[in-house]
Amino acid sequence: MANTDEKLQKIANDLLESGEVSLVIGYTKGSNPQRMRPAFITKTEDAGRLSFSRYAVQDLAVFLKKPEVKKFGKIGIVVKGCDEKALNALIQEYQVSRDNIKIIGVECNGIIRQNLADKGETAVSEATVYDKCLICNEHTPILYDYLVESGEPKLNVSGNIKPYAKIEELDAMSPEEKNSFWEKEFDKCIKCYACRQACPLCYCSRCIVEKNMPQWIDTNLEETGNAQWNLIRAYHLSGRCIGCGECERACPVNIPLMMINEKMARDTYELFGYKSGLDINAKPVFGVFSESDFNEFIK
Amino acid sequence: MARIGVFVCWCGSNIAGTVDVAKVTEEAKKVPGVVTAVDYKYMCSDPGQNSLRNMIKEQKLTGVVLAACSPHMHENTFRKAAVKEGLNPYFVEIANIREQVSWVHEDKERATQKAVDLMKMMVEKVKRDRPIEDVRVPLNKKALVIGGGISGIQAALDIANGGVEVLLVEKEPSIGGRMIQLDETFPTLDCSSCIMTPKMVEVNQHPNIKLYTYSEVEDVSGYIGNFKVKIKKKARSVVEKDCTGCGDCWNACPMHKNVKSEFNMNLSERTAIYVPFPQAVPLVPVLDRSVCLHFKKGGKCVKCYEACGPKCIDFDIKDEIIEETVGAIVASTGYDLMDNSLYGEYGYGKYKDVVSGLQFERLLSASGPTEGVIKRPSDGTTPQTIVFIQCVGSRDPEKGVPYCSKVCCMYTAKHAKLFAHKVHGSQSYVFYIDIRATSKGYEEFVRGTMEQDGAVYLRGRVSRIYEDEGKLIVKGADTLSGNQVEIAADMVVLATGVIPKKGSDKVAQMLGISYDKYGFFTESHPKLRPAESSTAGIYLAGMAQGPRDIPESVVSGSAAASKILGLFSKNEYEVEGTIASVNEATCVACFYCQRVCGFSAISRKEIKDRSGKVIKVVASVNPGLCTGCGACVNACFSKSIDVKGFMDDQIYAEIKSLAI
Amino acid sequence: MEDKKEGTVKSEGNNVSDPRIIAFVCNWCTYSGADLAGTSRMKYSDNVRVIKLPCSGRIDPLFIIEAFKKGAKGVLVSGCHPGDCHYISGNYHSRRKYAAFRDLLGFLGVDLNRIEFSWISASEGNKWVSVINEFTDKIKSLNDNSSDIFKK
Amino acid sequence: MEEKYFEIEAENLKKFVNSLISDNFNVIAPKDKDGDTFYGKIDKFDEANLDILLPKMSYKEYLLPKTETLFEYSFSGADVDIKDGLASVTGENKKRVIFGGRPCDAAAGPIMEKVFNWDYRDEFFNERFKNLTIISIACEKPDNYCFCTEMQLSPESSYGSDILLKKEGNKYFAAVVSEKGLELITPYLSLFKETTKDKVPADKDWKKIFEIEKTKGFLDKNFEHNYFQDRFLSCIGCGICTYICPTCHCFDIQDEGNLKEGRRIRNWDSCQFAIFTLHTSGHNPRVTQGDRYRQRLMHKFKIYSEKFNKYLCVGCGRCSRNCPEDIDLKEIARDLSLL
Repeated sequence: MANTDEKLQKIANDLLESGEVSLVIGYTKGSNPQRMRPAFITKTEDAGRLSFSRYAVQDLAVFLKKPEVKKFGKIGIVVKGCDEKALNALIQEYQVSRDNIKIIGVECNGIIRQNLADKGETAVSEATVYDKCLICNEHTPILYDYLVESGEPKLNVSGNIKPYAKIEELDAMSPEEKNSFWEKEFDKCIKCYACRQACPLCYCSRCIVEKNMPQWIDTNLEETGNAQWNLIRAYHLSGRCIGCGECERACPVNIPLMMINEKMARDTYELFGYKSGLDINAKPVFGVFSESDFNEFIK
Repeated sequence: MARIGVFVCWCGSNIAGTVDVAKVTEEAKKVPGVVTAVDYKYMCSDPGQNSLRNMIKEQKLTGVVLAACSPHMHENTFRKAAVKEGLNPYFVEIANIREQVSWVHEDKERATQKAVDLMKMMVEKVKRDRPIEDVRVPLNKKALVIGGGISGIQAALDIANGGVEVLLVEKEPSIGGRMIQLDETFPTLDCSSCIMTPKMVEVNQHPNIKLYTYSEVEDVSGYIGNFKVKIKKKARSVVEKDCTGCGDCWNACPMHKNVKSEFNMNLSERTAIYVPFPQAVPLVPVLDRSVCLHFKKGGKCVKCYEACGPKCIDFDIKDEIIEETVGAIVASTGYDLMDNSLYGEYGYGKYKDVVSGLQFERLLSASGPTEGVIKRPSDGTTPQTIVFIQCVGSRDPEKGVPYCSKVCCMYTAKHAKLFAHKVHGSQSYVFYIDIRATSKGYEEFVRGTMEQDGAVYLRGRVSRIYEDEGKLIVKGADTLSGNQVEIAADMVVLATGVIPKKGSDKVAQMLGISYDKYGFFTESHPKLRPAESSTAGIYLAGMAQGPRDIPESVVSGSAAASKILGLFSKNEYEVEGTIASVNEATCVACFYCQRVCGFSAISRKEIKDRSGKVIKVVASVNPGLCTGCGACVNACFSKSIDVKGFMDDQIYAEIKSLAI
Repeated sequence: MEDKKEGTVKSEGNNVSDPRIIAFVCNWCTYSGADLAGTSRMKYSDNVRVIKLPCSGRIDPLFIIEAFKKGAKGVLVSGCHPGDCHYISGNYHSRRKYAAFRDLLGFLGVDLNRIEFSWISASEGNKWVSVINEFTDKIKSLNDNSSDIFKK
Repeated sequence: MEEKYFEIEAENLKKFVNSLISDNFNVIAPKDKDGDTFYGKIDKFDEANLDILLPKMSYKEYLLPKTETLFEYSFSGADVDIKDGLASVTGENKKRVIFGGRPCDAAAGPIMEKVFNWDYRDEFFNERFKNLTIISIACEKPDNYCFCTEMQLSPESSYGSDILLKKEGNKYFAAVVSEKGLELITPYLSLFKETTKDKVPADKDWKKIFEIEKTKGFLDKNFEHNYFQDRFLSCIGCGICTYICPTCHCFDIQDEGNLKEGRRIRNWDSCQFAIFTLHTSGHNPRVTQGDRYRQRLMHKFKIYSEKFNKYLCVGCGRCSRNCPEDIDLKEIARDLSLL
């Protein structure tokens, strides 16, 4: 751990010192011992604040959409494997230029769920990490300029805990049952848009809900407006979501957003053989078509 | 404030018989923004149009809705009428209450309700219409023709004769294409080169045609009126302007037995420096560097150079890139024959005397390898019995292509006929599936081959060909008699299927035009716009579009030319203004719009501050290329792009008007 | 909150026995096909209201959401057959999007019987008639008590 | 009114709450849901979770609903028929009791009440506020994110409550501080035993870690300080902090409807959204998230207090606990007080 931190600090220090980047986005210790928070390092003397641990929940790629952050030009960024997929998708969608970014990949062996960590959980285990960690194929990031090995023990996945198990449960339900499930969930929504803001791929400068001529998505915070918002958010992320889970983590009212995202990720893979965020040279799945695409639902 | 007029048409009893037009009119008056609503017996009649015009004038209408027949019928009629009163044509909307209401429903009350709904929907739409000006694109009045076969030549000549400059680019050393390889042409049996050569010469001498042979189009960008093209003039190694075409060089070339003549379909040889055929245009040889000893043996052989009087051989000439700007393009890249070796049972490639139709043409041709005397490629003897097999590859979805190659029936009949004429007492057999002889004089021509020239037509397929004692034994079925037949032939001619020219898919991609699964270029509309490609300013001609015969190819060349001359008859090209536009303030440059645009109409645009620093990149629509399909709007997450005439807020208002 | 919806917009007169059906169709194929049904004087259910777009590629999922919001019991999306698109590839792009969008709606509990997709060419007046009639019948056979995320 | 004091056994408190429910009150209490605790309607006392410090969200929505219909309209011909939305608020036949909330949440009501009755009296708010009776329970163990003491309140403050309960062993001391509170318990007085103030355990000596006046002092002088831009680079501009805040009260007014009918509603809004201050011209006076978070600080600790003499913050710490990027308001207020 200490070793990981030192390596991160050294890389950040070198990048800033050489002028290769003018900002390094990483993690630092948070408001309690079980929390990490983003750190924006612009001076070498601050590089020592960088750290990484099993509590580093945030997907820092989200900051690359902020105009204030873009102004820094060349940026170094600390990413876990899942977060790095967001970078790939952003590069695919022309939001980030590979040339402007130094990717400091960290090996990650699972992140403890924040609500558990807040209650004092310190052990990485199948039962304490996020579902995304259980299906993770990118403990080592796909693309990086620097790789920092993890000091954390490997995550043992026994298979006893089924990630996103609720998806199959829901799939088996009737439309009425599904509807009543989501009605309850969306009723909780307060339209704080934290799901959108926490998402590295929700980078529109004007979200569709903010467009009022016409106002496609109802503004109300009742079932109808909430459902439409959640539907359109999920639709816009379909085939794009890389599964970092930040939307769900951020949601203050605990709507299981990753169920929808993961379901759509599975479906796009099944229909079109595409997984998001794996290849910066791949064409996004909804930017292309095949003449032999799935046609069975059309009369 | 919107001042909308609603005009409800009776269409005699066509509408009024099923829809209560008075009710629709009354309902229209209640809609906010509607200042007048009237019904009339025939809105499209002159008095009807006049009432529309008067009302626009008197009531100072800002938009009109016609509840009438389908917009596909009279939208233009009413738009024109509105324009006469100074209204922008796009402020005319049609509620289709005939084709989609009165003619398809019977319950008068419900049909009336539907008509009212559709009328209200269009009122909501017209309220949100914006004036749309058609886009004008300046035209560079110069055309590019890709491919110098008969259709390309015809296009080039017609355009040039219309007074427009043409660049004709041909990949081969000479223009002439496939037609110049043919002997005589059906059904008139005039000699192909006799009718073709004058046209080729005319091309070469035409003051408005710039001919680039042994050249290829390397890159095309831009759009209608303004295509930037790069033409690669391959190194010919001969200075064209000095060459007299005397032939001293190719006569001096030591490489005279090793290289197969492409023009003669491999039935003869050519030299390394060569003209493909004696009537080549231009009559300037090409030095084939892939076989030339000078290039293969480090510059030792210079025999052609020594033989050349004007000293126009230059081994150092390099490929040259010529950049031109043209306003329109004709794609006439022609065809190839399918690979006969797919049909192993016919022995093509294995038995020398099994030849393709085009090879047989060369054997028939007076300028061919046998000087017009039919000789077997194997031993040079004159065949007495020839079996012709039709539909080799064509109409065979299993092994070949499902389509009909169209010309084979006719040229096979011609081959059999010419064979009978040239070899008296000979016998030909034709295996066929059907005979397709549908143009003028064609049926009579085939009949003649059968009846006067004694060709035996057998309806059926050949199952196998093998050699036995110098004869080709052809085994097949005659499905009409139900008998198995076996013919000992001296030669077999395969009527091989036609496929697009190799590399035409690359040409299509470069041009941004669409092509079908076989590689044939697709028309903008198969019936109504057969000369246009899917991309504005690019036209199609000849076999590149699909199998066709010479007259059809000529017609298509002329059609493309007339389209271009029509286009160039104005100084600007007008595009319907119903195109996409980008909200640059909210565009976030993800370029999904670019990905889904089928017309390459979206490009990157950099927005700079006063000091020239790029502060933002946004998508930008090229009005010359955009067709207004709206796929980009669908692809845009933030709806930062919209299509005029079908704006988001209009669709929204239409749906909203249907709320219940 | 325990006491819900003080004054949401209420719907009236819309029930599955007489359902409102909104069809979004492309200008070139399906709209012409529907016109052909008219010129051929074929008869079909009058529940449908057609909204014409240039291309099925322009038919945004937002339209479908909006149509349901505004009380449509069924929504039809129809365009040119694959390969026939007037704009070359608009229908291919929309097909891919709708395959996913449909899955999403289904997962969120929308009865997929309420959404129909079809390819109807300009010559298929008869197909237009049968698609509309069958779809209308299907909507009529649905359970009217089911609510979904669009409207309560 | 003069405060009154009662003792009530835990068993009787349960009876009291259950009686309220059966007597047709809507009782809102901390209630477990999805692994967290939110305020929600309880059907019996046992559904309430009185052990947790604070529910995840405040009960602001009972004063200012997420969406409130101001009026409904419908067209009949050229006429417009308008139905006032207030009728449905006044027409609520059930009174609400917030039970088991904390002093910080209770304090939010009277603080917010000021802005809704300043130049324009907002009858929607007032009607809801009037119908709300608040029974709070004093905190025994505030956590590290709590800073009510710094916000001039305390874990044992009765400000804003109608009744404040303090737990001691198996019983509660109830300080009834308003007529509304007294009115509520009067039918159930048999469950209560009246006592005097001196019997009630004295408030503890809660320590402050910073002086909010100094925070204000910094804000008074440093509108353009680098701190804001640097510190809030990590803010992603979600509205969580404002939406779960008991005192944030910004709203947005919108129309929803069609050609036949519709309604005007007001929805929660947040100063943390870029669109919040976006002008029609395209100009946005608050360009960066730093600008926007500064606005939140200014409004809470400077502007509101200058206008209404109350800070627009009760120190509940919800924004800190729930910030996805771990931005801690307490830490910031302290930092600013020291700058």
